[in-house]
Amino acid sequence: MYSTTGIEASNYVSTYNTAFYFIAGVSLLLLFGLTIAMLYFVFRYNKKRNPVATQIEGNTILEITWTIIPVLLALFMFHLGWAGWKPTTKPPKDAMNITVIARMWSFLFVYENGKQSPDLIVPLNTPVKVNLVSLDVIHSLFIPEFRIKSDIVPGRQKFMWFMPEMEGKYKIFCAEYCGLQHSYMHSTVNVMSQEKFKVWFAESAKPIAVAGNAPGAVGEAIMRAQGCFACHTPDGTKLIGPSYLNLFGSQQVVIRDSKEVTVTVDPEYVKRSILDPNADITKGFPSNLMQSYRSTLSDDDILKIIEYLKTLNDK
Amino acid sequence: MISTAEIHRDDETSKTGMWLFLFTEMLLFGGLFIVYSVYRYRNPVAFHFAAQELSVVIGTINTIILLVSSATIAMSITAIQKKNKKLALLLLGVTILLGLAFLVNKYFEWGEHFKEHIYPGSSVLALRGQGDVLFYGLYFFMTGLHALHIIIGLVFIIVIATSILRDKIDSENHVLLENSGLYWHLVDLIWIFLFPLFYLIT
Amino acid sequence: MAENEKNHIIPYRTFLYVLAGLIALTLTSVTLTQISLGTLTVVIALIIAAIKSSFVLRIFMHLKFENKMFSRAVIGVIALLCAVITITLLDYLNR
Amino acid sequence: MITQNSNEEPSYLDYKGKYKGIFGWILSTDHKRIGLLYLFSIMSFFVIGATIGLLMKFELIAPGKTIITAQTYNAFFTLHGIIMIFAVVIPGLPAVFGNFLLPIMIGAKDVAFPRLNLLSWYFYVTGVTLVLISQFTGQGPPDTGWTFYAPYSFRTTGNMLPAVFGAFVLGFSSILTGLNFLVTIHRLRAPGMTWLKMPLFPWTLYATGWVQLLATPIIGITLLMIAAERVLHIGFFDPTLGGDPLLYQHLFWTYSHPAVYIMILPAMGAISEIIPTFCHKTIFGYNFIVASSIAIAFVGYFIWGHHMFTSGMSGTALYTFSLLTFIVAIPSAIKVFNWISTMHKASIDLQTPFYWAVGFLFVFMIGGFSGLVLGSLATDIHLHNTHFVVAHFHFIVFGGTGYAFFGAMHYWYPKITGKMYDSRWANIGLIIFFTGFITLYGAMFFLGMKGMPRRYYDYDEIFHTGNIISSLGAMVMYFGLAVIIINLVASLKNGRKAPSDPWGGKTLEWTIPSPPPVENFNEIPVITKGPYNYK
Ligand code: HEA
Ligand code: HEA
Ligand code: HEC
Ligand code: CUA
Ligand SMILES: [Cu+2]
Repeated sequence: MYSTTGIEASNYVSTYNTAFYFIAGVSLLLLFGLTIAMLYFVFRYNKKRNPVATQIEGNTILEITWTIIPVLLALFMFHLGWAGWKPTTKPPKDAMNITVIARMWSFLFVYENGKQSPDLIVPLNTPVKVNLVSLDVIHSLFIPEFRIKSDIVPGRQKFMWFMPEMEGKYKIFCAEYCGLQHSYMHSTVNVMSQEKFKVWFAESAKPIAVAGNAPGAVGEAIMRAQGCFACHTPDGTKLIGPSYLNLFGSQQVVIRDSKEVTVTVDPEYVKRSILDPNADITKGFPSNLMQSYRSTLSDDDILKIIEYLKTLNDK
Repeated sequence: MISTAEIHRDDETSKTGMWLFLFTEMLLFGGLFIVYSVYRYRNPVAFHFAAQELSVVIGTINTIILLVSSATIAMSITAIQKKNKKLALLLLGVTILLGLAFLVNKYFEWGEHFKEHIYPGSSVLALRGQGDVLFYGLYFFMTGLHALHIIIGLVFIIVIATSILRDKIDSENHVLLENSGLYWHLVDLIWIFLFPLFYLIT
Repeated sequence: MAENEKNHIIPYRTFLYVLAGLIALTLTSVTLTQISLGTLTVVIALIIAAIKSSFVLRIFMHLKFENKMFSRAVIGVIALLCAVITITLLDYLNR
Repeated sequence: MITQNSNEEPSYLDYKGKYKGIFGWILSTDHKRIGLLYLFSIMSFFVIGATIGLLMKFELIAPGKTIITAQTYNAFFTLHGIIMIFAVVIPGLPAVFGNFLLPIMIGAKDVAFPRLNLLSWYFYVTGVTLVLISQFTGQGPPDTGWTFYAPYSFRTTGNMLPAVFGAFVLGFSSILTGLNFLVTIHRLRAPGMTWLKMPLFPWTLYATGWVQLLATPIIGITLLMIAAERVLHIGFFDPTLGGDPLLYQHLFWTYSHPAVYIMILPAMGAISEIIPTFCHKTIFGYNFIVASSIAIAFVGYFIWGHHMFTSGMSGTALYTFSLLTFIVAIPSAIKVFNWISTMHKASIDLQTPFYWAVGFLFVFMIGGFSGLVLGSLATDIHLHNTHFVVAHFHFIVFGGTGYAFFGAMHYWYPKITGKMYDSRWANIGLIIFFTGFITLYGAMFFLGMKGMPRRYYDYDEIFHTGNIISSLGAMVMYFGLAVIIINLVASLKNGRKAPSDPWGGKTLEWTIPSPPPVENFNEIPVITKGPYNYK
């Protein structure tokens, strides 16, 4: 009746279920009981059946009873919720560390060995501690199947942790409204067996090795992983940022120190746009939206990106 | 208990309304005090040094100015009750002058900061670090809002003074004067807290 | 009813005494806070501010002579504000 | 004793004052006319907001783009939220029925400050106008959601300032109404009406008044800070300036949680009037209902943090907020039990307002119970910001306040207009509306449990079925409400004349003619008995 699959995909599912079933169960019971009582009174004591009402002012003993019983129920409900929440604050010492970098509108997961991935790939039955970093506004990392969610607040050190207990792929959503493409800010968590994970983890530090060798393919793969296409399109459609179509080599009017300047889009300019996006603001576009990629892109990556941009010119 | 506005003037009603309004003012500044306490707790060092830059002398003078003006407006009520219209007007005049003096002081104080390129959004301030940005942001916003209240209070008092001049307010009917007094005291009350928070606690 | 109470006349003298007291407290607070006393400074400054404001409330704002209801409401509002500040700080002090 | 007005007194509707035509309304300081001004403006905005709601449901009927772009969708739920919360349900019952009935129910000729009352209507209209202006000027409408969360609200290019300022002005209007009611209740009760002889609707307005007065300034100052931060770049909440975005959330919810009790308390008051009247029976546990209103208003002030369970507050704060959230459910429980007990051994006259009250009880319980699920930490971690929350608050805001509003509308309609409406159409409309309501919002509970986040323009295929059901429900409900509203409007012309006490009510408003005369009472009544005396 409820939940997607009923599986226990993480360590939080069972405590969540206990709290949920207790609260929902008591609630449904009370709801049915009270509704039936109400409908019975409406039927039994309507004007036709009971022409004269009996005046009753109240009954203190009853009042006390129906204060105390809900208090006890409510305290127990609170207790279940607290008990289920408590473990989320205490990650085991041996937990694996992953950092998520959230920005409008993509997640990027960075592993301890420098490996980066737009998907969260984790080994089965291993506690995972995710350090939460946001570069712009508040986002929220939400894995419904794991029953866990945590806001990613810019300027704050925070983490969340969980233990995946079932192999498979599950959805990740951004659950805090973060602007235009909020509903497209999603990803996948891929729980692998520990052996498979080891293999994946040891592969080349960059995830894009297998992109193929068409010109610009690697650049495109890098950009996909970094989430550039959330704001820029390769086909001329204007999204939040300027489209890449015929961008490279063109003339652009930009605003630099609140003065308009015309620049040519050469490698130097592209590099600056990526590493220091707020230095030159392309005219007609908002400032402060694109954040620097200094922490996640190397010079080499940027060369690959330029290679890709070049391929968009002859269309 | 019976009385309706049309039939009979009801001072108690009007005073109750004024007090309730003052409560909303208290909470308006209350919200800012919450922000202040949180940021002071998070940036103790920056707040410490930033507060030392404010002039205790000007702050003290302004505190005393407001206290005296509070006393004068309170005395003007006594004067009106004793049917001493001249004295009441004189005391209100003093209150207004003191209020203006407060604002003039504030003007010079702020001007001094502006000269040192300390104002919201200034790049010099931004360079000094986030604690300073927060301290001065709060300082300008809270004292600015307070100054706005001083201006409103002055307008209120001027209106009341003209009513006294035209004998609309006299020893029998002075609840409006009392209400303007209440408002002015509230402005004073808020300053009583702003002063130590910004100037004294370093 | 308040009709007769409202004409309670406070002598000028009272106000002058209170004013003198307030100024004295201000100066005390200035001198005390100029000496380095650590966290105690905050406490002292706030206690003095609280004493000053109770004078303003009770005498200048006539609470002492009004219907008790007013003083109770003022105390209630101040208590509420303090409670809200405390609860907000519950978060910040324990992070 | 109570005197019946003679027929010489013109009713407030026919009365010719200083001004003619429309000016006789928009310059009138008569609390009854002001009540109707509010009714008219609130209903207009409600229809705008509801139509936007329906358009959102059309968009959500299928994944991907259906009728509008993502930008429009984001602007829509922002406007929908702002209108519905600040311009419809917060003023809703107090400004319409409170204004109209509070002075009559406590035996006064008007509120304490009639001109201030009119002023607060002007503030209301100005505020909504500003919100609407924000839609058509600047660089596109605001798109932050009604919560204006920092730091997004500084980043967006949307036209935030007029909207924020509009909300600020609406807050002012709300404060003035609350202040006015508090003074009115303190000072203008009829002789003999002691506190515990006051009817329950005024009692809830009294509790609401305090919340309005003491909570609204906090949002006022918060919105001012947002404006200052956007315009003057004063650092308050923007992390790049050292501010803390969570502090914004604290301040926002310090107001906005008590605000949900501003919405529900008067609704509970209206239900407490309807139930005894149609049961022909005194209300069960009057004192406990009064006490629970005060308790809700008081405890409700300290539980704002339950909107921030996933934001990373300290454990101590989470513990306190969750515990207090469960405590605040108790007074609501007491009310529900007392209402149902009132029906025991009653003699129930099954009229439309009573059906609305029964409907209220049912959906309010569902909304309240889902609130308990959200108040519990473990479950809220999963359900926060999903459609489960959307379902919770539509059930309790629309289902609670909305049902009570329509119940009150049908209950006091004869008194306000002097006409009876057609009960058959009213009941048919209610049944259609109720069916649509349960389908529309019921489906959202399941979507939320599956994990569909809120404020999502587009969604995963797995959520499709639920959304189809929900959207179909919206259409049914829209139809039902149209029937209800058309029936009420049509009855203005066709309805038969209403007697002064069509339902056999015992509170003071039923002792004067329908519609009431300008001065309400020829002679101020002297009260000797409790409000629901059916002996
Ligand atoms: C009219 C408005 C209204 C009312 C009255 C309530 C009432 C309650 N609300 Fe709700 N709430 C909202 C409007 C309202 N809410 C809105 C608008 C939001 C979303 C804001 C946003 O994010 O946009 C929200 C969000 C919201 C959240 C945050 C969810 C999240 O974002 O993660 C929570 C969490 O605790 C919550 C809890 C409650 C509780 C416990 C009550 C309780 O007061 C309910 C009490 C009632 C009952 C419990 C039923 C009757 C009781 C019985 C029949 C007896 C049995 C009782 C027991 C056994 C205890 N609400
Ligand atoms: C009182 C409060 C209220 C009311 C009544 C409604 C009514 C409706 N709401 Fe609203 N809603 C909110 C308050 C309310 N909402 C809030 C606060 C939010 C959060 C915003 C945010 O996230 O910031 C929200 C968000 C919200 C969302 C979530 C958006 C998202 O997160 O993605 C959705 C989605 O479907 C929705 C739908 C609807 C619908 C379909 C209606 C409609 O069903 C309304 C139904 C009304 C009618 C059917 C009546 C219309 C009748 C007529 C027009 C009659 C015709 C008239 C004559 C002939 C005279 N609402
Ligand atoms: C949050 C949205 C967003 C994301 C994500 C984003 N950008 Fe941008 N980008 C913008 C905006 C807005 C502008 C225009 C304003 C400016 O120049 O800063 C821009 C400008 C640019 C420009 C300059 C274009 C011109 O016409 O002068 C380049 C090149 C660029 N981005 C590349 C990238 C790359 C490469 C990535 C990913 C690694 C990326 N962007 C990710 C929003 C984004
Ligand atoms: Cu990121 Cu929503
Ligand atoms: Cu809440």
